[in-house]
Amino acid sequence: MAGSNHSDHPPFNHPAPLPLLIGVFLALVFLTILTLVTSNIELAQFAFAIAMLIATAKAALVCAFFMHMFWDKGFNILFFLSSTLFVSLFIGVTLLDTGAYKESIDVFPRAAEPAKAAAPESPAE
Amino acid sequence: MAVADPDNILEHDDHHHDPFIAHHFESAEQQFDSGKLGIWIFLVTEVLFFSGLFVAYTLYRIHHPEIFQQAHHFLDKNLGAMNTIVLLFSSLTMALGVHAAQNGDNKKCGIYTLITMVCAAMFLGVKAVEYSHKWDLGIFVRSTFDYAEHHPEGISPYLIKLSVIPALLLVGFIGASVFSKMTEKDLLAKFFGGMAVTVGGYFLGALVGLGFMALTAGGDAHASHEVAASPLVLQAMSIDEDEKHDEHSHEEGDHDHAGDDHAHDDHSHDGDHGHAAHGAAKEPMHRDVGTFFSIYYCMTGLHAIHIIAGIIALAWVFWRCLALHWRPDYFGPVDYVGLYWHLVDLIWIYLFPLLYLID
Amino acid sequence: MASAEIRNKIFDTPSVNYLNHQKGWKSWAFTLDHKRIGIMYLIGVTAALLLAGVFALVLRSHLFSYQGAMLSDEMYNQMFTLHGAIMVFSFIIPSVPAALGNIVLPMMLGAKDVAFPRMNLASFYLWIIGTGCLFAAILSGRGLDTGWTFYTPYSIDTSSAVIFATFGAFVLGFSSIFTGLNFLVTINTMRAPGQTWFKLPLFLWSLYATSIIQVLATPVLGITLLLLIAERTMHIGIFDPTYGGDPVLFQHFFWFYSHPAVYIMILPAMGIISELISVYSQKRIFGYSFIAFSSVAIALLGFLVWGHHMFTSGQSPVVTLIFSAITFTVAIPSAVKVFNWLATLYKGSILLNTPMCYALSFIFLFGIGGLTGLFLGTLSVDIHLHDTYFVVAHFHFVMVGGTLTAFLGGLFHWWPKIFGRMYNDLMGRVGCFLVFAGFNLTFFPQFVMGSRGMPRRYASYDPEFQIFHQWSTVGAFVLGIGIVVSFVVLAYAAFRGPRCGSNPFRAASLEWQTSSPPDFHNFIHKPIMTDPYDFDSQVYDETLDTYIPRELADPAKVPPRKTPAHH
Amino acid sequence: MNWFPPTLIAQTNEEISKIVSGMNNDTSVPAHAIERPDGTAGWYSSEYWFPEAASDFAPNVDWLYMYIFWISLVFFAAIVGAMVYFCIKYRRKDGNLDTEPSPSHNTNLEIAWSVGPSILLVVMFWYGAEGFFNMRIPRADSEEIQVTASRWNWKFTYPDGDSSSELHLVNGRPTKLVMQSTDVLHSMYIAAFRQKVDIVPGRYTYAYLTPNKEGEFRLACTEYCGQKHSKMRTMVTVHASDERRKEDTQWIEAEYPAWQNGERIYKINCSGCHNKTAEAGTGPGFGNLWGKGEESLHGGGSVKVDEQYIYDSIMEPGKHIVAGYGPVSKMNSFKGKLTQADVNQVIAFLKYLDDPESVSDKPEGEVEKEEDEKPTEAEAENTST
Repeated sequence: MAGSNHSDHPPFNHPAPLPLLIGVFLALVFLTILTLVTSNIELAQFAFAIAMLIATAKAALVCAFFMHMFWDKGFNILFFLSSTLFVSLFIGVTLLDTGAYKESIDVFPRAAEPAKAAAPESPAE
Repeated sequence: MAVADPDNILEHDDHHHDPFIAHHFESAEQQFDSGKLGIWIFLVTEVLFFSGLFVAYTLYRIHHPEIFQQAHHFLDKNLGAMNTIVLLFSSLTMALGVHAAQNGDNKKCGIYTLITMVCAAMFLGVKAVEYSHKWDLGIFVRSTFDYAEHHPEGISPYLIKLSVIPALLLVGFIGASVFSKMTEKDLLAKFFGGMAVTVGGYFLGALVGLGFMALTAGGDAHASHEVAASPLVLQAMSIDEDEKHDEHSHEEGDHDHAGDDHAHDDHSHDGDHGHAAHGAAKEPMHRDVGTFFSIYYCMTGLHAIHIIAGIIALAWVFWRCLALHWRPDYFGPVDYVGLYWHLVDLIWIYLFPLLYLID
Repeated sequence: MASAEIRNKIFDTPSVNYLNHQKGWKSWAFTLDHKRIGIMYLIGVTAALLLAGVFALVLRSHLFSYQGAMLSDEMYNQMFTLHGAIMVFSFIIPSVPAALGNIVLPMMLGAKDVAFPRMNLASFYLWIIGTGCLFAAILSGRGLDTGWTFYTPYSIDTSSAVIFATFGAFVLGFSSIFTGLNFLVTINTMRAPGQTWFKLPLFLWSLYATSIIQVLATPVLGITLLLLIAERTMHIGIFDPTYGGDPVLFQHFFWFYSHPAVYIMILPAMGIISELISVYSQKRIFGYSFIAFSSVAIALLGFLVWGHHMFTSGQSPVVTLIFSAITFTVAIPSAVKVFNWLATLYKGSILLNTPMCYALSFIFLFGIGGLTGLFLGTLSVDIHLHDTYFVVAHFHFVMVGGTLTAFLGGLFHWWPKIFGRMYNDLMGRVGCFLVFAGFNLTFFPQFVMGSRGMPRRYASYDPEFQIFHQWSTVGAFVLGIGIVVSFVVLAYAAFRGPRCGSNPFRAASLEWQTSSPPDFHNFIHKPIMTDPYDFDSQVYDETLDTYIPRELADPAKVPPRKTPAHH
Repeated sequence: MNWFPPTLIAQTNEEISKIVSGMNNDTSVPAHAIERPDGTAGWYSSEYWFPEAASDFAPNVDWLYMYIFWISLVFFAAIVGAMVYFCIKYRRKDGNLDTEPSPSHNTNLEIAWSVGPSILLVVMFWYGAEGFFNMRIPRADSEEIQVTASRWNWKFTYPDGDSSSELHLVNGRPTKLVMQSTDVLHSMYIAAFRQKVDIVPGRYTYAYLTPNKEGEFRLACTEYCGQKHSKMRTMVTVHASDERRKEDTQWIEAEYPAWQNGERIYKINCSGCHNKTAEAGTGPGFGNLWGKGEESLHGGGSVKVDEQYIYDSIMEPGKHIVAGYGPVSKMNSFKGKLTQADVNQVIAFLKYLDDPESVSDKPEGEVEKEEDEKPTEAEAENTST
């Protein structure tokens, strides 16, 4: 169907093949169930890595096919993916720093907190 | 090199004959490319907008793994997985909708858009059930976190409060649809009918969520904190807690500088036993468990706001489907809204394992 | 080729132009024309500048005496906060991109408008709403006393109108994102045929780099301010130490945006200077690609140095070291730009009119601002200078001496294009001199004070600093008069100035290839793609009394080329 | 101007090494490399730009500052000089727009002026980082002083448990300041020591310093902390020796009358918000408080000003809120921070403010001693009879 009237389409129109879209969806459901199953197995320190790996695989599928990145202009892809670079920079440096002074927070004796009832009010707003 | 001749004098008045190509673009392709780049850049800003919350999440998870361990027992991962699949399905229908629009098939596009909206509303319905259940248990943000072990009966008053606006919208849309039908505005009638169905999706989601919880809880106990309440886990928690406390006081000793009596006093008065009031049998939760829920509410709340914004954008697309606007050379807005919708899905793909699957 | 008739049609001052083709306030309020939106922005940011400038004068008058001359401590704190917040969020960030850039950018590309005109208008109204919220903070009677940085936990604790103001800054952030997004797309997809990336005027390169920062950094400000509002209303425990939060984390969040934001402020200014220097010395810009890439380099490096605002904050030493090292690398692309500007002047035909005077002032003042940055990037010296008047002087040299001078220079440069009328050059230069002299008098003593240990944000101070403060106060008034003179000259020119031709300065970028003021659609003739720094491509036309492209000129009168067309 | 930082010279110069390492307690006259000659220094020397240097790393900072200063000055002079020269030489004459041909790019030149200055920058970075780590590295045998910053007071607690509102240090003794804040961000800045560290609520931060000059220096808060930020200043006194410090300060409480001890507590804890006069600050003034008899309260009613009222107001600030200050008390409770004895001393101070004649001027210790002695006399009498 997509192929049949493709010739009528302007050059910027790239409909994705339907079976591919449905296949991608099934793969996504499979991965969701997989991540749920693996989370029930004791995998100790790998659990987080595996969950993130599966999430990234799912994200890649969504990006590539649902979001048509597979057919998109290189510049758009580059720009979008560069955002992850900045996010990791943000997370990485902040983590590096807070990790270094975490101890000085942990040893600090924390004062009593204000009563719970008073807390939800905004201060003098 | 262009040469000046009378032909090169641009006559602007005759220029825009096509209502779907803005006057300042040379061609449909230029317009489409601009929109596409624009929406990708917008998605970049969205990613960075969420990044702040991911930073907060990562920091608190790495620095305080114990509070995340304790906290995640309150989240039902099966319900979360179900919601994930609902959202993935909505992404599929969105992609199909874009496909239909690219072929100029407005009717199919409309149907797919409608399904997408219904799924989005369902997602919100399930989320409302999850939220209200937590609020019943006193699970709020950090400062008001006041978890009390009890088994709320019946439908949560919070859920009813949350459902007031959808209920009003439902009634309003049905009324508007019927009124439009009577005044023979068929397009409007269809549009409002579609919106009513969408809002119906919210209630469907809420029902599914409630049913799901009742099923998995297997009777009286609530799944979400049954795990937390099992003796084994509690024991583990208490060990955690004691260890932390010991280590804490030990370090305190090292850093307890002579002359700093006040600091010392503070510590012995206010230990980590903020929740001791809940009974000795139940070892207190870490006082910072509320921080996890602060982050949880910020992340899922912001995501929910994006879903609501998505529904509004989709409603606009739906309206234009009914007005038969899409053509093979003009389907950009469907594509752009679709990309936004996939991003909302993408963020949930990460939120789900980060919040629900902690072990 | 082109007949005199066609030339007149293209270049002569049209009776119908974008300023008068529609009338009535609605034709302005709902316009989608980038030039009109730019003018509304211009009026808006100028109002913000003058208001925040009045705050500055009040502050300076207060500091005339070491005990504080006229304000209570509380008033002083509110005054410096609002001065900072309005200057930063409502004036400097939108000044060059949203006001000047909006008017000039599409014309430089030979386009009819920006890619998303509705979003452009929305950006302006968001600016109005955001600035309105900042004003609401003043009018609510509680003011705002957190400093423009909103540091926690003070911003959680204070009773002033923090939520109003943070919401305002949040909205202004979105206004800024919309402008940036629009510019990125416009430059990417709407360049004139034949206008390759390396035929873009350098102003557009700098706006492009600025826009990248705007879309990447501003969302982080958005989420930071939302979290701050959540923290203040609900105490979510992320930044609030009472609930186990970390105030230093807030600083990381804030500066992840606000350091790149410093480059949002200065990069477009550098772009203007590149244009002015080459046009008024009629010399091809030296090292085009180095200037272009240095803009992008500054934009990207700008994301790696935010921690240098936190050297004393309790940040870990290792991170401090890394940030200090990267901070020095930003100095290099900035220095490259300055050297290239100087090299452009070499063997030029330098016209010392008002815009050029501003451009030269920029090099002088930005030179001081940039070089004093070295003191602050050096760790051990910064420990001493941090949060003193040295820092105050440093960033004013960059933001006022840099951005404001470039903004004024840019206004004088493009004013004839925008309104089709010429300003009084002598008065313009008088204004420039007052700005330059007043500025130096205001901020130079602050370097001395800061080095001697005068802390910033102090409502009263030790008597030994009084003499420096008094010089500074006198200077501030001179600076204020200079700015007012400049705006009066411009405003008078806009309404009463003598008519001028389409290209009075013999500039070669595309915006000069249309009448002054331009047609509603910018060009009634497809502009002829020339190199923006090939001034020989423009020749003088006596009948029009202006410069027009060689290709359109009367072939009988075209002088031979002196330089090869493609260099 | 020295071409090398003082520490580098110090490695070859035993005498200066002693002084810079800060261990030379006997030196009565601090003799570090740069001496400030009574404000007569010209703008070209660091004495013009800096307050006097009184810590071991101050000379390094000053040296590095001047190093950057001279480099910047040379570059700035070159840039402005070239600019002015070009503007005069190549100014537009008779409206002639023609320019002499000259190259519009030169990659070698670009690389030269990118890489050349970078080398100077590396030097700045290197010495800056070195100096920074000197400021951050704990010195052996440091005396630990606790610093508690609160709006808008400083409290310094010494190893023997005494505390004061000014900082008293010993010349040449390495000191570690362990700092905490009770409310918002503050920053401790001692210009003469070139040391500045933020004080962050919810954690400890540390500052290290070794004073090497006797005298009085200014200490200021440099992180904006609210209304009276600019009043949050105090003095640092560097004493010749530990003994001298004891003699000069005489902090032992018993040697003062109760009201003076109360004044000291007031200075550390209350003066940020409560004035000594009747004038209202952030909180009510203390000037006429005791003599008032009654205080009218927020929301109507009044309370008798007596010992119980003062105690309640300190320990439970929300209990009685004075009219004009409601509805929520902004004051923090001093429960656990002040003892009953401390409160009594504050009450004595309040009484003194109201009427200096009404309170005893005898040092507390003596009063107690008299009381102690009386029974002994009586006992003596008993035994004698």
